[in-house]
Order: sequence, then structure tokens, then C-alpha cells
Amino acid sequence: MPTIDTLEWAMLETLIYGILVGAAIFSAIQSLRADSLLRSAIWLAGVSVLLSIVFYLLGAYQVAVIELSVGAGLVTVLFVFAISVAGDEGIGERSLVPKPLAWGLVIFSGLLLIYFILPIKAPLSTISKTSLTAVFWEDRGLDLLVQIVLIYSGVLGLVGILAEAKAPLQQSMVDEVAAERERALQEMEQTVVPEVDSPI
Amino acid sequence: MTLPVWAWIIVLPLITSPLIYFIGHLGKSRGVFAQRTALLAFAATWAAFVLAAQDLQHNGISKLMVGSISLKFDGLSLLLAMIALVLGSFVVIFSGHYLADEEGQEKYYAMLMAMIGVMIGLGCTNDLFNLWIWFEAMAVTSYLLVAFYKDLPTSLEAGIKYLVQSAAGSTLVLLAIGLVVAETGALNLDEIRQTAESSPALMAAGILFVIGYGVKTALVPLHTWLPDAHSQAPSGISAMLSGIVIEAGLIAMLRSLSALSGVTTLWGPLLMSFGILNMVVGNLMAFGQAQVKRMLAYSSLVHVGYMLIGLGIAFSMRDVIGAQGGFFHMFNHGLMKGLAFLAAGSMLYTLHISKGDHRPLLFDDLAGAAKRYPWAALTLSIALLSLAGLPPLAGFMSKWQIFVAGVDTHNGWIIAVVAFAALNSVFSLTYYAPLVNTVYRCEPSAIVLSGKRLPVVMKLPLVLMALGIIAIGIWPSLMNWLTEPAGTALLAGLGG
Amino acid sequence: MNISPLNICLLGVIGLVAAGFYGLLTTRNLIKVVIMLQILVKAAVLGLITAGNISGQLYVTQSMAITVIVADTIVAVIGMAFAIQIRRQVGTLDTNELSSLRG
Amino acid sequence: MAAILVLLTIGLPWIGALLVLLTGNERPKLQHAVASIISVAAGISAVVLLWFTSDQPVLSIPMGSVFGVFTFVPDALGVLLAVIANVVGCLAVIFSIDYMKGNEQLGRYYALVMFFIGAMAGLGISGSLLLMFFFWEITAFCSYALISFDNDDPKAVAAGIKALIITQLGGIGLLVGALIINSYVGSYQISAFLTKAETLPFNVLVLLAFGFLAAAIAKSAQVPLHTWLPDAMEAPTPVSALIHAATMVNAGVYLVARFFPAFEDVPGWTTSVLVVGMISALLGALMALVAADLKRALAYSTISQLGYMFFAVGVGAVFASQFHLLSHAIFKALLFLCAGAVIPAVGTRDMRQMGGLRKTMPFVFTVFVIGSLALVGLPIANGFFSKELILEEGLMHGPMWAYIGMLLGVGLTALYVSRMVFMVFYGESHGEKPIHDGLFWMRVSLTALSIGVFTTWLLAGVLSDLMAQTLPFHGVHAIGTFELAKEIILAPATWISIAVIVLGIGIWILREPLAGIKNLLRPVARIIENGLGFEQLNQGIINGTKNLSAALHLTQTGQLNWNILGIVGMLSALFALLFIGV
Repeated sequence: MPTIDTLEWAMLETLIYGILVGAAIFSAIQSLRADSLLRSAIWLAGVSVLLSIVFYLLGAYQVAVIELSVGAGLVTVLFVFAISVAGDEGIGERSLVPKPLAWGLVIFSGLLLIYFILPIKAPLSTISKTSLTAVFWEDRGLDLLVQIVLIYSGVLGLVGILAEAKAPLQQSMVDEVAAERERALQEMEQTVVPEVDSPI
Repeated sequence: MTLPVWAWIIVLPLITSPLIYFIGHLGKSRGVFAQRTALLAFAATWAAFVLAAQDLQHNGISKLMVGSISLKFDGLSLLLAMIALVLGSFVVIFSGHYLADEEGQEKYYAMLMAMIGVMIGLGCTNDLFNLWIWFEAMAVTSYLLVAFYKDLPTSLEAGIKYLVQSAAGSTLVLLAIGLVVAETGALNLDEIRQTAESSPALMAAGILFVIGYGVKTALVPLHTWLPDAHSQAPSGISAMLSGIVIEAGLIAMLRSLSALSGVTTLWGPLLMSFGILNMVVGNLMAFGQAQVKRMLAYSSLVHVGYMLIGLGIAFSMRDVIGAQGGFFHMFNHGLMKGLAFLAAGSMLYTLHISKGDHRPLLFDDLAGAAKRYPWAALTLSIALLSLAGLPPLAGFMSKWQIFVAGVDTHNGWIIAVVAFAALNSVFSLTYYAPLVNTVYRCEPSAIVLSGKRLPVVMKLPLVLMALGIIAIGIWPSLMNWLTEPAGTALLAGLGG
Repeated sequence: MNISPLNICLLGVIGLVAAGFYGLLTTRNLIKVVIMLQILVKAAVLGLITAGNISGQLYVTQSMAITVIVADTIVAVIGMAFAIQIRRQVGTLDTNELSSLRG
Repeated sequence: MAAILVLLTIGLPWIGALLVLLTGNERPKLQHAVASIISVAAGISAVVLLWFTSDQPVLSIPMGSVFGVFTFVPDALGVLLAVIANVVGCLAVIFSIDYMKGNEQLGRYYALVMFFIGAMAGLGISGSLLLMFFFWEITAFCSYALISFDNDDPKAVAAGIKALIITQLGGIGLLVGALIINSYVGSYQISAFLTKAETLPFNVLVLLAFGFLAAAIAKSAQVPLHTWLPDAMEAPTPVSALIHAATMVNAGVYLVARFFPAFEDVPGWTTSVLVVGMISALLGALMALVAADLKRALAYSTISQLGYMFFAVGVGAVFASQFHLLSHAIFKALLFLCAGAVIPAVGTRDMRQMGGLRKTMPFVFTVFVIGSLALVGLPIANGFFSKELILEEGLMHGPMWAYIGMLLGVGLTALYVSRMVFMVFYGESHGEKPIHDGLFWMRVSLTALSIGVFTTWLLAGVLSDLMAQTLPFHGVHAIGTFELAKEIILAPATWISIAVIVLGIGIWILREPLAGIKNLLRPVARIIENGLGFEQLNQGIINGTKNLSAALHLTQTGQLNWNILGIVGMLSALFALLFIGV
């Protein structure tokens, strides 16, 4: 059996990375092109999944897990929830910024960024010996503390923004929902009525 | 673990914030309870601040290692803490009446307190990534405050714009941090400065820092969220945003850039160019505004411009006077703009909000306001004239110090920039002065005549801040204890 | 150019940032704007992990990445809360109709 | 003692301002009393300061870091300015007791006037450039606030802001100059600069010289930055008398005189000062000749007279310029206050609506003629001596063409003053009968100033003596009053100019036969009346700025996507710059 020598392995590795990263970018593009918000959110989850594989390959196992659970899981659930509350109105209209301009600027700055950042120095192999747990909980414990403050204020903000709305504006929502239900009922009637008349 | 005394300035607001929230939930009058608790918390924080300031003066910069993250309390931290506490205290006193009829006051005070703690923390950190997380926490605390009137479409609109732009900016900062880590492997700012060598990637990182933090600092053309957020937020928060939040962004930017100071000599000129752009655009946008708070918001751009010129000089020339001038102006701007927003807010309160009306305050609404509200009118005028840089008010002295630094370089270009800045200062009179004239008309407008009485508690912060502005204007060295350490701290950060 | 995995990851960062910003520039739906912000964040996380691999500080950058993921999830949640509240109060998610503050 | 006097001279009016404000508009009588008593006290302290002149700082307050030391140097040049400010100031305040009676915002009025008086005194006495700029700006602010005192009148508001902006624009010259001096000399002290001026690099000195000149031109309303002064006549008349005739506008002359020793040798500088002065003297006189509004005519006349002072500095006659400054302050304040008595009495500012007031307002007529005598330069009014001194110095030290120009100005002055006196006081009455002939407090200050017109020239000797003693750099020679008077009376220049004056008055008397020439000059008059095109230039700049601002407002679309474009756009712009630069 032919053994895979190191060079070929390196090429294969590069190929795998290329496919994964390419797929992630593709997924991101699909996410922005998707007509429905739900699909867009699912493509975003796709980006997360692909990236978490990349993280795993890069040796960041814990981040891979968290990205998979938080990025692909929790955030997607939240998005689905938000979309179900806010409604999946497809805004397929013309973009406000002319698309060629947006394209041009994004490509232009992307290329310049590539010029400045790539190629990078050869990777170092000196990975510090302590464990992630030590780094995360002890070395960078302060980040964690600030993060708690951030979560606290985020929750407070969420509660603050979504606190029960005042009557008049909510009424419109209620009306809207009622009208929606009315319309659905009518549709149902229209479809159901012929069945009653059926010979069976 | 025993905390140094300065750490309490960070810890106290952060631990009292949930306390305020819970105490605010007790009893019926949530707002009053929350406000009183916040005032107590401020008193405690002030005590810690005084001790910390004395400690800094006698024992010099003190450092604290939390794990591998280093914190230090230097002049810059002191400056940021001072502005945050001064403005915060006045805003809390002011907001008692202003928000009396609103729901969710306990959240307001709790968030305000948390924001102050977070900002002070931001000033103390000496770690690149830790800086970002403080910065992000500051943003998160401010979102609710900006969109406090969560039932008003305009307020929500301002809030979402602010959120999206801030978040986009903060990811750019993350990219920059990634680049710095990739190149230097360090996160400690001093370490980065020692190891950073000039490389394209680090230059790109610097630019990403400027753009990323620049969104919060309202560099033109990243400023577009600012006029909306500043004009739609409750006036106390407008004062905070303009007086300290954008400055906190600036300090974050300076800290990060100073770590990269060895990479290129470009940062100084870059900051100065942004300064010029900010002055021109801010002035032209403020000119012709009909809404008072929107005009004041645009004028913040102009004043960030002055600071950037002073700090840019400090960056390019390793000049301590420029840094001091920039920070002096930062402090004065906090006072002046805070006063302007609070004074305008007090008028907004009596003329509109106390009647349950959330219309914006227009120039014309204030016609003849001096007759019924002499103190609000006088303090508003003082704030405006100080912003325009007229002596004997604080704004003149800090601009002067920046100009001194500029001319001291003996560099023709920088002297031209100074002259141009002075020209902009003159131009700014074209929108400040008419407001002063309007306020002092003899015939009050119908709105002014139907306005409510202005509570004494609301006048108090106005008068105190106005006195501060005059005192600094007449005795500019009054603030040296604050600006000198800040200037030296920046230069130390530059490795000079 | 040396096509190593890490360089590909960097290209991926830039590609994702470009896609995210292109989305922010062109989409008019607020929830989609928040989705685009998430793409930007993912790019940043990838950037951090790559940087950790480059500099040999993988644990530190992993720790940072976890913080970033959590922090920006909070931001996304608040963004969604804004979107929901705007849908309730204004009745639309279209950025074009949310432009009453101008000039 | 001197230090206390300095503090009193500046501080008393400021304390008075605060007291008047605190008194409140509900008690107008007390406000009048407080204002006048304190301003009189300040006037006395300024006069007493004359005995304590010194070329050394009497009061130094270190301000730390970059603000240097705030010093007060009561030398003759400065004290003269302070005395004029406080004395004319207290007379203007006394005049206001009647003039401002019944005004609702008395507190603001008196507070601003007294704040101004203190600042003007401070401007003269300060020995530090920063301090000087500090006071310089305060005077500009007070001038603005008082011009637009009647904020309900959009014309007044516009005039106030215009005055503020034009003087501030000029002020940039002084600001940058002060900064440069500090940076090269290492101190803000004026004396330090005058000592070391020669050691400064040449181009820096040139920059300074012309920067200061720009500031002086704007402040003293010299051509081409004069357009704010006629508009400033929207101010209450005592304010016009105090700020826009007697004191603040002199600050420009004071500035060029103060720094004359430093810039004397900068090529072209003295000539520029001289030319600015001459052009302003001539154009001011021409414009005064065609103005229909009494106060505007007086304002143009101020521009013209300030032109004489500039001319004097330009030919190196610092003493003559200051002497004329003193005379002009007295007689122009007198004329303005007369106008302040006439205008409310007849209810109009238009001279065409006046006439025949000689009989109905005999007292005001008398004092107005006294002021006119001085303005025209007839003996033995103070204006005669000071103006003749300037002309004599001009003949001796200046170029011939400039002298002839100034002489022409003298003739024009005679002409427009005759026209003014005639239109207001002689001929047929065109309007309502005046309701009074100067109220009591008005008469008090008018009388005091009239006495001043005949007596202040006696101070020439003292003044020259003090200046010689306390101005080490200016090279002023002490000369006795009567010696000076004799010299002036015997000088040929005097006789030439008296002839020209007579000629000017003669032209006015013979205006009917000369009507043809008048018609010929009509188009010229129209151009002059429109402010010689400077007004259009101002408007053009304002409109351009407005359009630019309106265009920029469009960029704030309020749409999130465009906002993001700002971020991406700046990102690519900066990267592109870096790409090109590196």
C-alpha cells in the first residue's frame, strides 16, 4: 500500500482547508443572497458549522465546540425566534447603495487587505504548555469578569428594549395578527367548502 | 486578594449597578429609589476616586496583575475616571425630574452606573484584548440608554444605527487584535510596543484600530450614527455620550495606537487629518440645523477634531504639551457639552417632555427663554460661548494649549493647521451665536410662555457646571493636576 | 505565494469580512443586518484562532475567541430585540423606511 | 498701590456687572444707581492710575504650564487706553440712565457694558500677549452682544454676528502671532518680545507683522474689513459711543502702536499701515459724505479718523497717533451721544427727516457743534492739535502723495461735517417736533465731554512725558504742551490744512452752484453707498458657505446602508493611501 508522504499530506491538508473555508465563504454569500430570513439564518448556521470544523483542525477544540453550540445552535435558535416574532417579510427591493459601488469598495478593500496581510510568517510551533482552562479561568480571568458585566447589561438591555409596549402601537400589531387570522380563516373556508359538497 | 484603592473606582459602580436595579424594584416609586441609590453609589465612588488620585500623585502609577492581564492606574485612567464621575453625578442629579414620568427608570440608573464603571475600567487596562472587551461592554451598556424611549420610532431608529455601526467597528478592532497577536504574540501594550517591528500587517492593524475605535469616536465619515443617537437619547445620556463615551473610544484608540507607535510615523499626521476633516464637516453640518440637540451633536465632531489635532501633535512630535492640550480639551468638552446638553435638556423638559411630548427642541422654541428661565438660558449661553472658544471660558484655554503645542513645533504645516483650527473656531460662532441671540429675545414664544416651571434640582447641575467652566477659563492651571499626568501617561505609552 | 493552511484561513477571514460588509451595504432588512454582523464576528473569531496558530499563543486566542463569541452573541440578541421592537413600533424592518433622522 | 489700582480699574466694572445682574430687572432704579456709581468709581481709579505709570509689571500671576505669567504693565500707552475706557465708559453709563429708561433687560445691558469697560482697561494694561488676547476677545464678545442687544430685531442680530465674526477673523492674526512669539521668545511678555524682536527669523517676523496688522485692521474697522462698523450702529447709541467710537475700535491702533518698534524694520510694513490708514481715511470720509443715516455717517467718520491714527503710526509718529486717539475718543463720543439725544427725541435716524433742530434743541445743537469743531480740526478744540500734529509728522516723515491724500481727507471731513450739521440742525424741519432737548443725565455727560473737547489737548505734555518715561522701545520725546501748541500753530502744514478746511466748508456753502459736479459724482456715490463692493464679497462668502453646508447635509441620508458605506469607504481610502505611501 502506498503511504502518504509528508508533502502530499501537506497538500491534502491545504486542500481540505481550502474546501472548508471556501464553503464557509460560499455559505456566507448564500446567507446574504437568500430571499427569506429563515434561509439566511440557516446558511449562517452553515458558516458556523464549517468554521467550527476549521477551528478543530487548527487545534482550537474548545472554540470549535462553543462555536458549534453557541454560534450554530443558540444563535440560530434565537434568529428563528426573532424571525417568527418580527415576521419574515422579504425585502427584495433594490438595495439603497448601488450594488456595483458596494462590490467595488468591498473587493477593493479586500484586495488591499490581502496585500497588507499576506503572506504571513511561517507558523511557530511553540505552543505554551499551560492548558486552556488555566488560561481561560486564571490568566484571562478579568476578561471573564468583564464578560459577566457585559452579559448582565445585555440582559438588562434586552429586558429594557422588549419591555411591554404601550397600548396604541401594540394595538396595531394585535389588529394585524387578527386580520391575518381572519384572512387565513377565509382561505380555509374557501378550500374547505368544496370538500363538503363532494359526493363522498 | 486585596484590591488597590483605585480598583474600587471600577468595582463600586459595577457592583452597585445590580443593587440599584433591585432596590429600584422595591416600592412603587422605582425611579426615586433607584436615583437615590445611584447617588449614594456615586458618593462612595467619589471617595475612592479622591483616595486614588492622591495615591497617584504621591506614589505614582500603580499596577495590578489579574492573571496575565495587567491593569494600571495612570494619568489617562485618572482623566477618564474624573470626566465619567463628574458628568455621571450631574446627570444622575439632573435625571430625577427629567425621567420622572418614564417607565424603566431603575434600568436607566443601573445601566448608567454600569457604563461608568466599565468606562473607568477601560481607562485602566493595559491589555489589548481586555481593552476591547471593556469597550464592547461599554457599547452594550449604552444601547439601552440611547434607545431609552423604546416606544418612539425615532429613538429606536437611532438605537439600531448606533448598534450596527458600533458592532461593525468593533469587529474591525478584533481583526486588528488578531493581526497584532499574529505578528507579536503579545497582548500587553508595553510588550507589544517593545516587540513590534514595522511591517505591513501591523500598519494595517493600526488602520483597523483607527477605523474600528473611530466609529465610536465619531471620526468623519464614520460619524453618521452620532447626530441621531445624541439627539434622540434622553438629554442626560446625550451629555454622557458626547462628553465621555466618544472620548472613551478615543482613549481606547490612543492606547492601542500607542502600542504600535514604533511601527510607523504615520499615526500623528493621520490623527491630525481626521481632526481637520472632523472640524470642517462638523461645522458645516452644525451650520443650518434647526434642532438644538442635533446642532450640539454635530459640534461634538468639531471638538473631537480639536482633540485629535492636539493628540496628533503629541503622536508626531512626542510633544507632551499637545497631549496635555488634547486631554485638557477633552475634560473641558465634557463639561461644556455636558452643560449644553443638560441646559438644552432642561428646556426640552419644561417645554415639551413635561407635557408628555417628545418633539425635538427647535431653535425657535427657545425664543425669549431667558425671560422665564434665566438660569437655564444663562448657562446654555455660557456653554455655547465656551464651545465657541470665547474667553474667559474654559474652551478658550484648552484650545489655546493645543495651539501652543502646534506652533511650538515650528513646522509650517502644523502652524497652518493651527490657523485653520482657529478659523473653524470663528466659523462655529455662526451657529452658536444665533442660538444665544434667540434665547435672549424680549418677546417669549408661545411655547416658552406655556412651559412648566424649572425644578431647582435641575438648575443645580447647570449652575455648578457653568461655574466650573468660568473658573477653568480664568484659572486654566486649575486642571493641571489632571491633564499633566494624562499627557505624560500618553507619552509613556508612546515610549517617549 | 506560499499556500499554507494558515494563509487560506487568512484569506477566509478577508472573504468573510468582505461578504459581511457587502451584506451590510446592500441588505435592507434589519434582521439580515444582524445576520451580517454575525458573519463579521465569525470572521474575527477565525482571525483570532489563526493568529493564535501563527504566534503559538493558541490558548490565549482560544480564550479570547470564546469571550468574543459570547459577547457578540449578546450584541446579536440586542440587535434582534431592536429589530423586534422596531417591527412592533414602526411596522417595518426596512432600513429605507427607518431614515427619518437625516440632514 | 499700583497693583490695587490695576485690580480696581479692571475689577470694579466686572464686580459692577455681576451686581447689576444680581440686582434683577425688577428694580431698575437700583440698577441705574449701582451701574453709574461703580463705573464712576472705576473711572476715578483709572485716572489715579496715571500717577502710577511704570514700564515694569506691577502685578504678576503665574498661570503654570503653557499659559505663562499674566502680567499687568501700566505704561503710558496702556493706561491711556484704560483711562479712556473707564472715563468715557462712566459717561456712557450715566448717559444711559436716561437713554435706557424703561428697557426690560437693563441688567443684561449694564452687565455687558461694564464687562466691556473692564475688559477694555485690561486690554490696555496687560503685559502678557495671552492676557491681551483674552481681553481682546472679551471686548469683541461684548461688542457683539451689545450690537445685537435688541435680539428681536433680525438686523441687529445679523449685525452683531457679523461684527463678531469679522473681528474674530482678524483676531486669528493676533492669536497665531501670540503663539509664535511665545514659541520663539519663550514667553508671552510683550517687553520680552520687543527686546528680542530682532533675533527672530526674518520670515517669522514678517508673518507676525502682517498677522498683527490684520487683527488691527479688523478691530479698527479699516478698509477692507470695515463693513461691520456701519452695521454695528444697530446697537443702543451709548454703546456706539463707547465701543464703536471711543474705545474698542481703538484697540487696533493701539496694537500697531504697541508693536511698532518690533515691526518698524519689516520691509513694507510701515507703508502698509500708512496706506491702509490713508485709504480708510479717504473712503470713510467719502462714505460719510453720502450716508443718510446719522449714526452711519458718524460710523464712517470713525473709520476715517481711525485711518488718521493708522497713518500716524505708519509714518512713525506713535505719540501723534495716541494723542489723536485721545482727542477722537472724546469728541466722537460726544457726537455719538448727541446723536443718542437727537434720535429718540425725533424718532428717526434718517438725517433727511431731521432739520431745524437748532431752535428746538439748542443745548444739543451747541454741544454737537463743539464736537464738530474738533472733528473738523478747528482751533482750539483737541482735534485741531492732534490732527495737525499727525499732518505735520506726515509732511516731515511720510511720502508726499500720502500727505496730499490725508489733506484731501481733511477737506472731505470739513465737507461732510458741514453737511451733517446742516441737515440735522439747520433748514426746514422735516419731521415731528422733538420731545426733549436732552434729559438731565444726558446733559451731564454731554457737558463733561464738551469740556473735555477743549481741555484734553492740554494733557499732551503730560502724555508725551509719561510715554517717554515708560515706553523704552518707542523713542517718544517728551515735549511741553505749550511748546507743542506753538510748534503746531507755527507749522506751515497747519495753515495749509486750515485752508483746506475752509475750502471744504466753502464747497458745502456753494453746493447749489456746484450741483453739476454733484450730479457727475452720483454714480460714484452709489458705489460708495453700497460699501464699495466689500459687502457683496461678504455676501458671496456667506452664500457659498451656505450652499456647501446644504450640499453636505445631503450626505447624512439617515439610511443605515449609506452609513456603513462611510466605514467601508474610509477603510478602503486609508488602505489605498497606505498602499500609495508605503
